[in-house]
Amino acid sequence: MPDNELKLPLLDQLEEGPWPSFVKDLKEQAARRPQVGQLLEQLEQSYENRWDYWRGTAINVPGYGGGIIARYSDLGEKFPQVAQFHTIRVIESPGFVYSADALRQLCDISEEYGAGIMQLHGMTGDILLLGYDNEKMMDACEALMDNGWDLGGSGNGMRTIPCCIGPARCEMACYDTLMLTKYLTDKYIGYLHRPEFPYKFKFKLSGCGNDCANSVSRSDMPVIGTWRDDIQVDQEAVTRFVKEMGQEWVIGNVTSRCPTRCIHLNGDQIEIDNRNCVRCMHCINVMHLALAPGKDRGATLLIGGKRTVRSGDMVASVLVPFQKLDSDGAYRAFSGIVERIWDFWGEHGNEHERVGEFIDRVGLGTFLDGVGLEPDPQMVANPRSNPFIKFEEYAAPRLDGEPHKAANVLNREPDREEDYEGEQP
Amino acid sequence: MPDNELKLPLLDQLEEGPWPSFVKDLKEQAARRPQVGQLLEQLEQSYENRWDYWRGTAINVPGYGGGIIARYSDLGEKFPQVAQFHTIRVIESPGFVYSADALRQLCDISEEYGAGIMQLHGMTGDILLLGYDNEKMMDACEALMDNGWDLGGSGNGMRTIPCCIGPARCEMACYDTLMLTKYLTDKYIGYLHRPEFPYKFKFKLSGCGNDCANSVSRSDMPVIGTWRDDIQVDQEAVTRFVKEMGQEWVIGNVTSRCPTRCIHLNGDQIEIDNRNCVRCMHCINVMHLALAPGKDRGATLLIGGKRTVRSGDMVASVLVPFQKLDSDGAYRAFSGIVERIWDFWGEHGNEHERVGEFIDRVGLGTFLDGVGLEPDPQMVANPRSNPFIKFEEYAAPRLDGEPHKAANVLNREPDREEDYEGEQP
Amino acid sequence: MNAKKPLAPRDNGAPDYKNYLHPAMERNYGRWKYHRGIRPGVFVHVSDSGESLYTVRAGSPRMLSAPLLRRVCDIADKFCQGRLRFTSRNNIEFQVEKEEDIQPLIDEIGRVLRFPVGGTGRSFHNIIHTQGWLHCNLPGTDAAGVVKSLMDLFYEEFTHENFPQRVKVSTSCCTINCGGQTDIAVNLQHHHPPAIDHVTINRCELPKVISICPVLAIRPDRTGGRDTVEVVEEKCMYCGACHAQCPALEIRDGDTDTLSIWVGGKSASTRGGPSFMRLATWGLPNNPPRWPEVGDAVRRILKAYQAGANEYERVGEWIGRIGWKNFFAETGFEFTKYHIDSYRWARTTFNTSAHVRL
Amino acid sequence: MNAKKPLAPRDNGAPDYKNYLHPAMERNYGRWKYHRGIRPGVFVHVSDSGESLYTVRAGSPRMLSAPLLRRVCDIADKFCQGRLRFTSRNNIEFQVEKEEDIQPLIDEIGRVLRFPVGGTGRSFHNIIHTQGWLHCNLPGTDAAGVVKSLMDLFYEEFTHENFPQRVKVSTSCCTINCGGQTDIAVNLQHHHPPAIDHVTINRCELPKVISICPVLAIRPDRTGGRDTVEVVEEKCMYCGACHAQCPALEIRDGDTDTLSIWVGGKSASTRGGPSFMRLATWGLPNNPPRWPEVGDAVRRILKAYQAGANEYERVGEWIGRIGWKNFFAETGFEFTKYHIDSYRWARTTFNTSAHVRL
Ligand code: SRM
Ligand code: SRM
Ligand code: SRM
Ligand code: SRM
Ligand code: SF4
Ligand code: SF4
Ligand code: SF4
Ligand code: SF4
Ligand code: SF4
Ligand code: SF4
Ligand code: SF4
Ligand code: SF4
Repeated sequence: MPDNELKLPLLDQLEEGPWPSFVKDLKEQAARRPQVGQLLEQLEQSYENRWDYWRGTAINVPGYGGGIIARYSDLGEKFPQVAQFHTIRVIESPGFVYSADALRQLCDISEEYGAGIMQLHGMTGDILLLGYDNEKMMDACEALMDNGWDLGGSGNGMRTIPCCIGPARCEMACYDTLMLTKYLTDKYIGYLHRPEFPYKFKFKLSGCGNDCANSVSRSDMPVIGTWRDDIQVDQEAVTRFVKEMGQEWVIGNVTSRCPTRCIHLNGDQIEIDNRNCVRCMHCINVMHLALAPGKDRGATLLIGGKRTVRSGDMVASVLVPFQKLDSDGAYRAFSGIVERIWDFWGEHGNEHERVGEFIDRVGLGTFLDGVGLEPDPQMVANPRSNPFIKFEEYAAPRLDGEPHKAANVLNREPDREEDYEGEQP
Repeated sequence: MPDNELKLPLLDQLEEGPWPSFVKDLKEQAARRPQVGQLLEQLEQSYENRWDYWRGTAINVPGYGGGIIARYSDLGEKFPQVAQFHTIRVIESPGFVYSADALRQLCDISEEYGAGIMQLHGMTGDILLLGYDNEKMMDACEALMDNGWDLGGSGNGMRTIPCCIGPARCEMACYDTLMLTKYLTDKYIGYLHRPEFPYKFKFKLSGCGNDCANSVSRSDMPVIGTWRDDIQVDQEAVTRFVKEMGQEWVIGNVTSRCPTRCIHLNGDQIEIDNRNCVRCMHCINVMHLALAPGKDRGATLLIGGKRTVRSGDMVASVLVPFQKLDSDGAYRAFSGIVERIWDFWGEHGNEHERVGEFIDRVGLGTFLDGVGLEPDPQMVANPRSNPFIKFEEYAAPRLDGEPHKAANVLNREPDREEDYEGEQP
Repeated sequence: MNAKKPLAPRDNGAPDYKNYLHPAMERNYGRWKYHRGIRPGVFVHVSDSGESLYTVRAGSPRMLSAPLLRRVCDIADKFCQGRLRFTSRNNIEFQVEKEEDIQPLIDEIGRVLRFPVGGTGRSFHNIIHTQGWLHCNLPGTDAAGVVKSLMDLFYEEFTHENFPQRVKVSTSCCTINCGGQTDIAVNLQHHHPPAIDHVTINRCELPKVISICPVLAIRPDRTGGRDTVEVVEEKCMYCGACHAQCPALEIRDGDTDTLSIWVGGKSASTRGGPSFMRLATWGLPNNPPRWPEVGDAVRRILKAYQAGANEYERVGEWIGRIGWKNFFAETGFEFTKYHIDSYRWARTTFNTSAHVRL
Repeated sequence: MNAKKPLAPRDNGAPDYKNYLHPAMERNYGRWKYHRGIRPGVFVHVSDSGESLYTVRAGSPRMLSAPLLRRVCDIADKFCQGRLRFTSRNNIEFQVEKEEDIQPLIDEIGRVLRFPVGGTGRSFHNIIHTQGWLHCNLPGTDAAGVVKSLMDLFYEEFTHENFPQRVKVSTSCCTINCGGQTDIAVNLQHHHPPAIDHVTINRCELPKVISICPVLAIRPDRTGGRDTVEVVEEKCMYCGACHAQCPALEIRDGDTDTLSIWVGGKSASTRGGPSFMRLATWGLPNNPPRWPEVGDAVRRILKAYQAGANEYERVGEWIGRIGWKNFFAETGFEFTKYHIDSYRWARTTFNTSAHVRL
């Protein structure tokens, strides 16, 4: 179906303007792959009616429990080429680094079996290959795997892990984000491919508090680089910087922006009360020629981030203030924590309950006990303001059954199942 | 019963030490009033057993629904003098100012009918007269009222109103706290004496943001003085102050402590971006010889403070950013708001639901509608972070019945009454 | 009730404070220009008119016998033109117009009342408190006794102004917390759910007590042929709301109740604004008549505050700056899982950032 | 399914990124010392070893056809030793070791791909987005189209660095919000409870859909002789969780759904730390293909931000300093009662102080 046969009055308007147009690109591709033309036609109809025409189902590659996002068109009769139009999620290369050849291979597979269109990358970090029907999807997966690629995550399992570029090209990196991404992905690939958690579980890895991987707000377990010795200061570079920018500018833009006011300009020298530094990165960001993270590096582990549905947005909170990540032993220690979390949440979490929601329900204190971590004041912005403490000498932690009904319960499944049973005719 | 007959080995220890001892004072009084001796003996037993021996009941003076805190002793047989030992709450003089004669009158009444002991003042602001039995209590009330005193609040009504010393002796006062206290008390004395709200309702009045009446955290409706023009600056006094304290001190202790950084020291002159000043009082407190609140004064009205039980502590939040309080008209406008709140909360509040808890249940937006106030960004620290908006074009606000079960519901009475009925044998 | 003369509502309202103002207050009402501290416990207010009013603040135990209050009145007559006032923290303020009257006044207060002069400015202010075993029906501890014990300990701190900023303390005797939201508070802590007295429980109160529980832990039940309630122990978080409603749900326990110390509360809208008190330490023995463990704990906080805070920093602001990690390190209190909030807004108390002090 | 060759789990895991690193990255891995912006879209990283690596960032629409991606690869072969990378915001980064290669590379990107170079530092960064009508089964609006429209509008802002600090924008197409927590976001807003399709609703899904509702608004019901559910409309707050679980609860409505703009989100732990996005304005028409009202609203925010923010202040930090009152005044958006939170932590969003700007 050649381009000029497509009637896309609304989408055509998205060809205009300086920003690269996906419509234009897809139209060109439509000349080669008829699915893409029908995709655009269906999209045109969505634009016209402000309505969506996709239905979802679970389709799995045998032996896998995720990685395919199946789509059937409600307009399958009208647009048979998109009656089945599935997406294959493919695990990205850590740090999103590629060789041109590797990407060309994806192009080939994508054109051989699918619509020859892809998204680099999905919000979680996967490479998304679009436009496969039930049959070709299998073949495409086969081809991908033969070439060393692997399916990404979906459903109630570990998800594909993205990371910032870290040590590969950033002077701020406090641990090797790429290596840890690969380590976690490979080690837990079974949890990714055969989902069996209460719900999805996302890691995101950032080399420092700048959080270029957006981990705190979009992952269940953010891993954020930090250091535990003193900020490295090159006082000569400080002097040069102060000379260039002026003292007032440095005070106004560096020291007075420190959240704990622990950094001071003394003439043309920087003084830092490192005991009170919260590793916020600001001074280092601004004066990166003169300041650098300390040398004893590792990461802060956080827990429980997610976005909006049901709970409202939740930002992850500190779980392990400092974790070394520079040796096999350190990796094992980290994995141990991860596995204890999965065990505990896996056993007691409700269906569809993200780990952050689980913590909301059972309480962070109970969670710490369950995963075997010591409470630390760094976990909280503030200790509690109410005296409603459930001392354990008496009552068991609120994990199953009854306690679901407590005031801080988010998901009240047991309640409602009772209701449901009770009111059946 | 003379002092030396009392056996109070534990309480005796509270006679020692430099701070004035209530035990010593009460022992002396015990020599004159036997109730006080038995009060101490019962207290000694409490100290010994870490146990309390009072039972409460509602006793009212005819025509009044509050003002008496009735106490019966569990040890009435052993200590018959305190078998009935009630407290009379008496409305304090606004600003806690008294003539010696007025207080002597209280002493007389208190000794004539009661134990001759009193507390100046209770946490809410009342004068507490202790130690009356059922009969003498009535006589005492009669005597009090004959002399112009009045009973204070208790139960589900308006409570006795305290205020800071305000214009009577404070240069910060932005409105007449004493006059408004008397106005509100007198105007609404019926609501105080004949409680008919869902629950108690407390005002506290402070002349400025220093909140010497502790209003935000301990009253349902704090009234806190403020101004809407510019801070008054006496630059000559500023110059003197800067000279005395030094520029660095002034920056470190005044300007850099401003929460919005809207005050600057320019040489030895103060500059304020009044548009961004939040009237926090800090700069004025420190430099009160040079700075003063503006001239166009009034108050910020807040709503919903209370302490711990059920809800956990709640600090009141802004309801009316600025309310003039300098004329009859302004007083009427303020009363209008108060009455609309009482009407709306009175109609829709659950029993035992403070107005802050009511707002938690129905939502502040619904509350504003109900009391006829316009939403204002000053009411919030931040607008909402979730898209879960109940647009009214469709559904009624959550006031009665069903909506009580919504997630942000605190008190779920209807639910539980159902349960209760359902499970009766 | 057998009252002889039933009272008709008289609705007198509030006393007319105008009659009770010190003459200098009356003359300069609304015209005060500035104030100045003279020495701990004494400050002067200066009016537009040039007049000065000196205030001497005397610490009071709040509970006063009539004879003692009469002695207070006598001093007011002698020095203060028959006027006096109380503060929102139960102190007594005597006011004079002449500077030379201050010392004789202070001497008389000491001699006649034995009340200390202080509690102003950067001192340890008088402690506000509640009824305790002296009069309330709900307390798990005493109030006046705890306060007396603490004020004895911090007497020097009351009569001097040696802190970075005012220190306000309160106590309460049950989890209702009639006491204030302050820099430091000593409050009661329960350790288990209420025990139910199935015999005295009152049928008519059942719906009320069931509906008051914020976590729906109370359910109707039948025991020994009577209507009563049961408490689901896993849900109950020992808040005591039911006990306040119905004495048959007894939450108190002389053997297991403890005291907790809370820090960092503030009502003033100064600087960052009001803040909640937060749990500093729990499990202190409820130890009359002197509660020495409570005194020790409060002293630890005061010492660390005095050593570490900047001028004008209230306790909570100081902790905000140094961080809770350092607060616990410097006071030596242990941070436990019970310090972590588990109630309705728990999540909003978590550290949702990578900010750590290492 | 009729797959010919069922796949055994192969569990390949993540690609070995080591094979894909640019040679200069490989050599200087972990040894980078500092970076410097060269011009918008171009920066250099300098290593301990003295080596430099120049990065040219090209804005990409994320969706790429195979032919287009092949052209990208050709450029990488020609200039970048066959290596390239993507950023966490879908940009493409081409890297060269010699400064003189930068301009020819940029020219080639413009000529062959027509991709703009920019999106670094204090620019309007590339917008991250979700599937929309192109592929998801849940969207109420499109994603790629909204983004294309906005990026056209703010093209200059992408290719220049004229803001006080980086500006990150995201869009999402349903209230699940797969999109990011960013400085500015364009998200979908429902205006009424779901409509229930009692015919297609699946018996086996009922317990699940009942249990997913966070406010217990869904109840079992029987209609027309079938098991189904009902939605208690007063309770429902239009969150769409049920729709994500079960398509028979249709929350979307082409006629009434609108778009909302959110501001002030931030993931970085810089300075005050991460923050949530907050509602700036709601009720913008869902207006394909160009959503002009959304563009206008975003521009208003950007203008006010550019005019009012200090250097290094992200959008949320700027608003934090000037206050929401001034934010609404300066953008001209109306503050409505719907801006006031009514969900679980509503109270913690109130202004619990006497701080007011008058
Ligand atoms: C007399 C009294 C008002 C009354 O009507 O009784 C009063 C009087 C003054 N207060 Fe206060 N405050 C009084 C209770 C309070 C309270 C309430 C309380 O203590 O429970 C607060 C709120 C405390 C809180 O935030 O929790 C209070 C917070 C302040 C502040 C703000 C302090 C801060 O930095 O947060 C100031 C300003 C200052 O310190 O410069 C202040 C300042 C003052 C000034 C200097 C105002 C003035 O210009 O006259 C007065 C002299 C006080 C002194 O002690 O040096 N007053 N002041 C109260 C004395 C109580 C006492 O006996 O100790
Ligand atoms: C006497 C007093 C403590 C004191 O020693 O000063 C007091 C004593 C009692 N309070 Fe209180 N409250 C007193 C001020 C407060 C305050 C502080 C304030 O008003 O500034 C609060 C916290 C602020 C607030 O209102 O939230 C307070 C919050 C409560 C509550 C919890 C209300 C709530 O919804 O959170 C109760 C329980 C109730 O109402 O059921 C309560 C109940 C009681 C009762 C009536 C106990 C009861 O239900 O039987 C106590 C009577 C004790 C007695 O034998 O006299 N009292 N109560 C204070 C009243 C004296 C006065 O009239 O001046
Ligand atoms: C390439 C990339 C990492 C990657 O693995 O892909 C990256 C790279 C750099 N980031 Fe970033 N950031 C990248 C996404 C992010 C994100 C995530 C996002 O955009 O969704 C964030 C968090 C945003 C947030 O808070 O919501 C992010 C927050 C920062 C910050 C903190 C900014 C702040 O003040 O809050 C800095 C430090 C700075 O600006 O000085 C930073 C600094 C940098 C530096 C200067 C680090 C360095 O020394 O190399 C890099 C050059 C960036 C530039 O644009 O000038 N990068 N950076 C990402 C580029 C995305 C893009 O194409 O636009
Ligand atoms: C493709 C993608 C959007 C995109 O265009 O990039 C996406 C698309 C969908 N998301 Fe998502 N999510 C995508 C990243 C996210 C993110 C962002 C992230 O991972 O950083 C989030 C927010 C972070 C989080 O996890 O909370 C996100 C939160 C959700 C949720 C809400 C989960 C929650 O508990 O809050 C759902 C609903 C669910 O799981 O039932 C969801 C569900 C979906 C589904 C599977 C809808 C459904 O249930 O059928 C969408 C499939 C669309 C399709 O046709 O491909 N998606 N989803 C992203 C995955 C691509 C990839 O694998 O790289
Ligand atoms: S998160 Fe830190 S280490 Fe990672 S790319 Fe960003 S600035 Fe570099
Ligand atoms: S990293 Fe942040 S907290 Fe630490 S000194 Fe620098 S600005 Fe201050
Ligand atoms: S609240 Fe303000 S006006 Fe009232 S006494 Fe305190 S400082 Fe003075
Ligand atoms: S009153 Fe507070 S907010 Fe206003 S200028 Fe002074 S310090 Fe700043
Ligand atoms: S705190 Fe509790 S025990 Fe103490 S007076 Fe108030 S209600 Fe009574
Ligand atoms: S103590 Fe509190 S939580 Fe426990 S049953 Fe009583 S009211 Fe409910
Ligand atoms: S935001 Fe909603 S509609 Fe958009 S991709 Fe995610 S799940 Fe689908
Ligand atoms: S839209 Fe949300 S609140 Fe409404 S019924 Fe569905 S899940 Fe419940």
